[in-house]
Amino acid sequence: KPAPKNPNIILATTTSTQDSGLLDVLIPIFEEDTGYVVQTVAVGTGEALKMGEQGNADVLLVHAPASEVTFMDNGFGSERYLVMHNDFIIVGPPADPAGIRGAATAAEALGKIATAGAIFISRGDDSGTHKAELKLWKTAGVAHEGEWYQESGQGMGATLTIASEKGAYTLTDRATYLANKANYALEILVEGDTVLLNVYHVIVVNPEKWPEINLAGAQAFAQFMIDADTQAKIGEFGVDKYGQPLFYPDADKTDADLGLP
Amino acid sequence: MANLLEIRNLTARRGETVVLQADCLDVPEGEVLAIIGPNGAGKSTLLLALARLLKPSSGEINFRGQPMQAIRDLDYRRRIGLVLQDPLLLDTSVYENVAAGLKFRRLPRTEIEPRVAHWLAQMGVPHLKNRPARQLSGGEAQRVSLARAFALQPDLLLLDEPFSALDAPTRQGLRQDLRQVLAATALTSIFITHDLDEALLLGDQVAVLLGGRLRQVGPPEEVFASPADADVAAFVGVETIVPGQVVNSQDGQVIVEAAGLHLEAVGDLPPGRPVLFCLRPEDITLWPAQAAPASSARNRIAGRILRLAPQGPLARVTLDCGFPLVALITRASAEEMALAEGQAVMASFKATAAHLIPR
Amino acid sequence: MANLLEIRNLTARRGETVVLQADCLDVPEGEVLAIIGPNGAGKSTLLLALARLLKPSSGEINFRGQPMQAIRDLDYRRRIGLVLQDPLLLDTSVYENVAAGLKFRRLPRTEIEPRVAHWLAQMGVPHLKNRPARQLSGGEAQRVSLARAFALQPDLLLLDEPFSALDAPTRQGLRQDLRQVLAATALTSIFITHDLDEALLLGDQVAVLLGGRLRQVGPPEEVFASPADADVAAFVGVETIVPGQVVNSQDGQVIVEAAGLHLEAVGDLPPGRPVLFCLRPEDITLWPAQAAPASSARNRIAGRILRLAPQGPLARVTLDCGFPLVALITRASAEEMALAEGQAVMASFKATAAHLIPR
Amino acid sequence: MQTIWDGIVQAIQLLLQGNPEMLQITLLSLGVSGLATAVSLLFGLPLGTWLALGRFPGRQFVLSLVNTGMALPPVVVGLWVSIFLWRSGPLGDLRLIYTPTAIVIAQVVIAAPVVTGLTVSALQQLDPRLRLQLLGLGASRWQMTAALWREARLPLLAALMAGFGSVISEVGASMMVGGNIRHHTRVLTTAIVLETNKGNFGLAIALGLLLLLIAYLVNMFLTWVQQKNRPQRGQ
Amino acid sequence: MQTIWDGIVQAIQLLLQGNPEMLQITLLSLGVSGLATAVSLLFGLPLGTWLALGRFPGRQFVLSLVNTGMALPPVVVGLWVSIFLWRSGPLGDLRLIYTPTAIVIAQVVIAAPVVTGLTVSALQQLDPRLRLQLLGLGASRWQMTAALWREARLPLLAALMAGFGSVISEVGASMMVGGNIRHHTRVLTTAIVLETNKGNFGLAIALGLLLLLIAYLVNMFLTWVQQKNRPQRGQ
Ligand SMILES: Nc1ncnc2c1ncn2[C@@H]1O[C@H](COP(=O)(O)OP(=O)(O)OP(=O)(O)O)[C@@H](O)[C@H]1O
Ligand SMILES: Nc1ncnc2c1ncn2[C@@H]1O[C@H](COP(=O)(O)OP(=O)(O)OP(=O)(O)O)[C@@H](O)[C@H]1O
Ligand SMILES: [Mg+2]
Ligand SMILES: [Mg+2]
Repeated sequence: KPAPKNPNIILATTTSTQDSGLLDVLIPIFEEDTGYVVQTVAVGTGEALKMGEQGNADVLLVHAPASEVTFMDNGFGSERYLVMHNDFIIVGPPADPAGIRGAATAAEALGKIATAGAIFISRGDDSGTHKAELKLWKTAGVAHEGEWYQESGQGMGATLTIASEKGAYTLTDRATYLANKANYALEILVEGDTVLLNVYHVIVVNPEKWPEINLAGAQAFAQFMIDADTQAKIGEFGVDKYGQPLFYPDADKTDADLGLP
Repeated sequence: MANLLEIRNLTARRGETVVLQADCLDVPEGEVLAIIGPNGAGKSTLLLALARLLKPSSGEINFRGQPMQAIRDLDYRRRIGLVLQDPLLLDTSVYENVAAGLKFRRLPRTEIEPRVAHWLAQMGVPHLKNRPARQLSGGEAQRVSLARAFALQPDLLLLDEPFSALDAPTRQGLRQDLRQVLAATALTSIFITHDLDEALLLGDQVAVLLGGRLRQVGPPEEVFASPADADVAAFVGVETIVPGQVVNSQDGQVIVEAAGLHLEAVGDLPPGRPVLFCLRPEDITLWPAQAAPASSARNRIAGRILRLAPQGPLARVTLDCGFPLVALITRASAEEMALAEGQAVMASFKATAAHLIPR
Repeated sequence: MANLLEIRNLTARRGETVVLQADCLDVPEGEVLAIIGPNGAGKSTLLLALARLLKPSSGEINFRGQPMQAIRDLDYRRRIGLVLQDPLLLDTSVYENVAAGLKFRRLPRTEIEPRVAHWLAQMGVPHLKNRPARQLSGGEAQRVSLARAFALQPDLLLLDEPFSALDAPTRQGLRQDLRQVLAATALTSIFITHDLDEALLLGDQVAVLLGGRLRQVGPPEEVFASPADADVAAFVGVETIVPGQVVNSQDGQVIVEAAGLHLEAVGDLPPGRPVLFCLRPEDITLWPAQAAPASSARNRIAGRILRLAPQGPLARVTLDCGFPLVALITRASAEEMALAEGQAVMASFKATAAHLIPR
Repeated sequence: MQTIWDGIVQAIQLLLQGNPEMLQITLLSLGVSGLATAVSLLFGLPLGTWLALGRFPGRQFVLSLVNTGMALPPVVVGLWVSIFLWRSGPLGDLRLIYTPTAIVIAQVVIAAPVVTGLTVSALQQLDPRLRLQLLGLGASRWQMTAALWREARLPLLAALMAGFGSVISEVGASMMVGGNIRHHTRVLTTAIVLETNKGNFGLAIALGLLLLLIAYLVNMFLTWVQQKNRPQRGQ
Repeated sequence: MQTIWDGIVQAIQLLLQGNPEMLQITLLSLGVSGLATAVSLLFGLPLGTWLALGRFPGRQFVLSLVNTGMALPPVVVGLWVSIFLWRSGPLGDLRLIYTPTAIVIAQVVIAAPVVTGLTVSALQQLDPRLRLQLLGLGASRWQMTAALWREARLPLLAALMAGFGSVISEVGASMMVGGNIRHHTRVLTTAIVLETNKGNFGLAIALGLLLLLIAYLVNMFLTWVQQKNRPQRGQ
């Protein structure tokens, strides 16, 4: 097949997709199929969206639905597709000093942590995970302030390491946790609540704002991500290593199916 | 001959202080100017100013009739050869050091090599050619620094105490060689020295700097024999300075009364004029008290030996003649006369040896 | 008096080369040893070894009878005062420089201040006290460096060409002062100089280093008058060296035949022995051809003036007497005798002035 | 460009308002990096002096190690220090990880080679005869060393500045061993990274300017000391 | 400790296997940092020389700016350079962001002040009379400068090493302006951060060791040059 006229695509994504290794599997296939070359820049969700606003990326793969909606409303993106989700879990020290193991909802668990004053490490970096966490506190209706509530301001991997070292609780996406489970003295204490879903969308940056962007490439990548074959691969990724998938393909679903507005 | 350098009303500062003031100094083409003066007198400062490495705060320097400013800095500096007071060698081989200035001038290698070899040999250090310059003895370093300047074959050589670290025979040899080189080529040179003999031997002119001021310039005999004032006199080694008064003056012959004696000198100062009567110790001959030969143009004073001190091949004899009078004679003749402290002797000197400084 | 330093079979290297070999050298307590020798002879190397700043490659140095190794390094170095060939001043004020060694010894401020002031005054630079040391002229720096060593009032002074950058009157003054200081205190000192007069004037002993070897040690008169070999002779300024043969020897009086003349000297070499007959120019007196006074202990040679050259207050006269004979006389007496090239004169010298080196 | 302008405006606002959190972060940065520089000097100055003046087998090898140490990547240092300080690590019991002390330790590892290497070159540049002269004046080893430091104060101050510069501006190690924990181990550089990740470029630039201002003030002081003592010789 | 051991084993494996991706990353690191150091030298050496030898009003101010520049945090540099190179930025049309060129630019901004500042102190340490002597031998300004550089080659090489060290080990700017794009702008330090974030501490340590090995080889070479030319005076 002929190589595209403008083969370079800049993909801005969150560190979680890169750190989990998913992109290392998918991107070579995409490049093989289409002849595009994807330049992946893995940054925080906030910065990734900013890159979209500034026209420094052609396509985004991010997981902060509320901010994404604003992004689209402001006309920075031209297309947005639901790609996949994984879920958040609350992890903590095996001893579980706040006694949250088996709590029915995330809100209840957070309430107990706050009451016990057990250390909770927040990412505090405006990332998708951080935003999800803030929403949970709001739902739980407890104040997240005090010595026990600490902000790491770092990525998920580093935050997990800190939580592990401090014997603290934290909210994490399952993928990052599973990928390095062996390194952490942390166990999954709360999971399964629907509010804990972590949904990824792919967004094509609006060429009307930034005519320089590689629209064809961006669209090709977006289409690739929601392609049935790709979706199947997403569903299989990690099963061999962890016995369970790290991401669940969602291209055939709608936002509403996942509890998003 | 035309003047290579003319200096007019030059003043120069170091830091905030004016440390040099030279009203008028001419250096004729092909001549040698020796600069003498005590430590801190401003000699090195003058040399730096002449090398255009220190901007004078006022005054003019003309080079071959042109004001210095009219000549491009580099053009001027390519015509001089400079040896600073310390041999500031580059951290490389001796060869490279001597070749440095020639390389700056982009001479071809074929010309550089023989010149370097020649001047290293001339300075008596051909064997040091490949030595790192930082591994030389003090004197060796000074020789290399001299070779470096001479190898440039400049129009004007500026040397700051060029022989201070050399051993006595080498120094003597180099002095002679320098004299020949300078005489053979039309090389003009200015050198600073603390060795008055050297100034006398090499200098066509001698300039005396004292306390930052140029006090006297002239042929060495004149400067040494007729210092312009008491300070210069003391500096150039006039050790006997007696205050007196002219009592008679005619036909260029002056009689001065000093310490109760009538002494004869050459000059035309009017009677009544107070003067300093100056004598250099080496102009005085001593005789056994009775045996001094008669001679028309000679002053003759009886005295008694106060002190007798050896000074190299010489003996320094201090007499009491109503005033202290210092004579320098060879040790051989001191022994011949069997001089001893307390002994009475006769001192004689020519009228022309005496020098009068009006007070 | 006991020896302060005893040196035995010392050798020292610089880099890979042995540059110093001294078999035996004693420095008696309270005496002054002058070291002379040409550039690169190893003088500074010897001084460094004596200051324990350069490890000898073999041999022994004893200090007050103790082998050097038995004394703690710092203890030893606190007893000496060292002036290197270049005045290596610290980048601070003159005061701080002179005070440095005293501060190292933790003397109280009240003692340091007067000492610094005293020695700065002694060196004639009290006004420089608060100057940054990097802003001194060459001679000023040397004076400060001298003050710095003297202020330590050490047991042993080691001075490397201490007066080389000083102006003539200061140098002369300091020499005299040094003589007095050294005589007054029991200060032992070793100094290197290129000025043979200085060695003669200040040294109780003179050591001659040539090409890295200690060639001769002895009282200055002895070294200058009776050099151990031709090299030393040439270096110490014996300018007339005539090969000859002893023809007669009795009662300590030797007659040498040289260039067809019979010359008298003092010694006890056997007849038939080939010798070098050596004369120093300053030991020779010149007389008008007819007028030389008779004297028993005197050699007398007729000659003709080949060259007449001024040398400071002196005149260097080269005679042809069948061999070249060099005489140094005062310019005053040269003029008195109206010497001129080609003129016939009579040269005389005492038998004791001649020195024989067996060949 | 708008971002830069925003940053400058925000920087001025930050400075004028005296936001207490900013103040705390700034003071922590200064304190941690200042302490780290001081400790590096404590190690680096003697070690560098020994390497510059000593003669012993292996000297050159140690010297090349030190020079390599100048290229120690802060992230690598952060990682190593972390491994040692983690609970599972050999020094885990000290509970130092994610404390300011941990940052100081990592920064010392970063700055010490810089200070050491530059000390070596500063001292080697001195006239070697100066050492002889000092010993000849009766200086003990220690007094001689002090005097040499004084002589080389210019390049030694440059070494100090380079050392301070390398740590105040470093982020990888501070992030890793300090954890960038708000109110606790967040320093200016980690705060800058955080704001950048958040996409708050304006604030990031403001913090960057603040950091530079501090570095400028510190260096202006050191430069002033340095140039005040500049040798004056040769006019 | 197990991690460290793993890292060492992995490092040896990496070196022996000659993994082509590692090779590419290593060569890119060397190339980018080498080029950045060279360009910094090109700016820093003349500027430093001018600051050291010149006399002009404002000299001290410029000097303190340069010294502050030594403390430029790589992340701040990365941010500024990004802002300029972004498509929305003034130089956006050059399309340099996320290219190796962008990394070189940022690293030059980081290394140039280091090289400049250390050049200044290297040259100020020379005997000022040497300049006079060189001019007196007929050296043009340029020849004099070249000779002074030769005299100060020791501390100048130290400056070079410090400059190289500051960029080969730097991560903040490379990450930000290069984007750590695989096969394209991923250099050793950004790869280390990536592996650390992934939790592959062993591999991160292995890469760190590889980086240090490279830095060591480069510095061993420079140290060898430096010490070969060490002045020998005073035994
Ligand atoms: N650092 C060094 N490395 C190698 N050789 C040296 C070193 N310093 C001096 N030399 C050599 O050692 C010899 C003796 O040097 P030394 O400095 O002792 O001579 P000196 O008698 O003091 O000469 P000068 O009168 O010139 O000062 C000389 O040949 C010199 O070249
Ligand atoms: N860099 C400087 N800054 C300030 N003053 C200086 C500087 N260099 C020299 N001076 C002062 O200027 C005066 C003249 O110095 P200069 O070096 O010309 O003396 P000199 O005649 O060469 O003396 P010497 O015989 O000691 O070499 C001295 O008083 C000296 O202290
Ligand atoms: Mg001078
Ligand atoms: Mg010497």
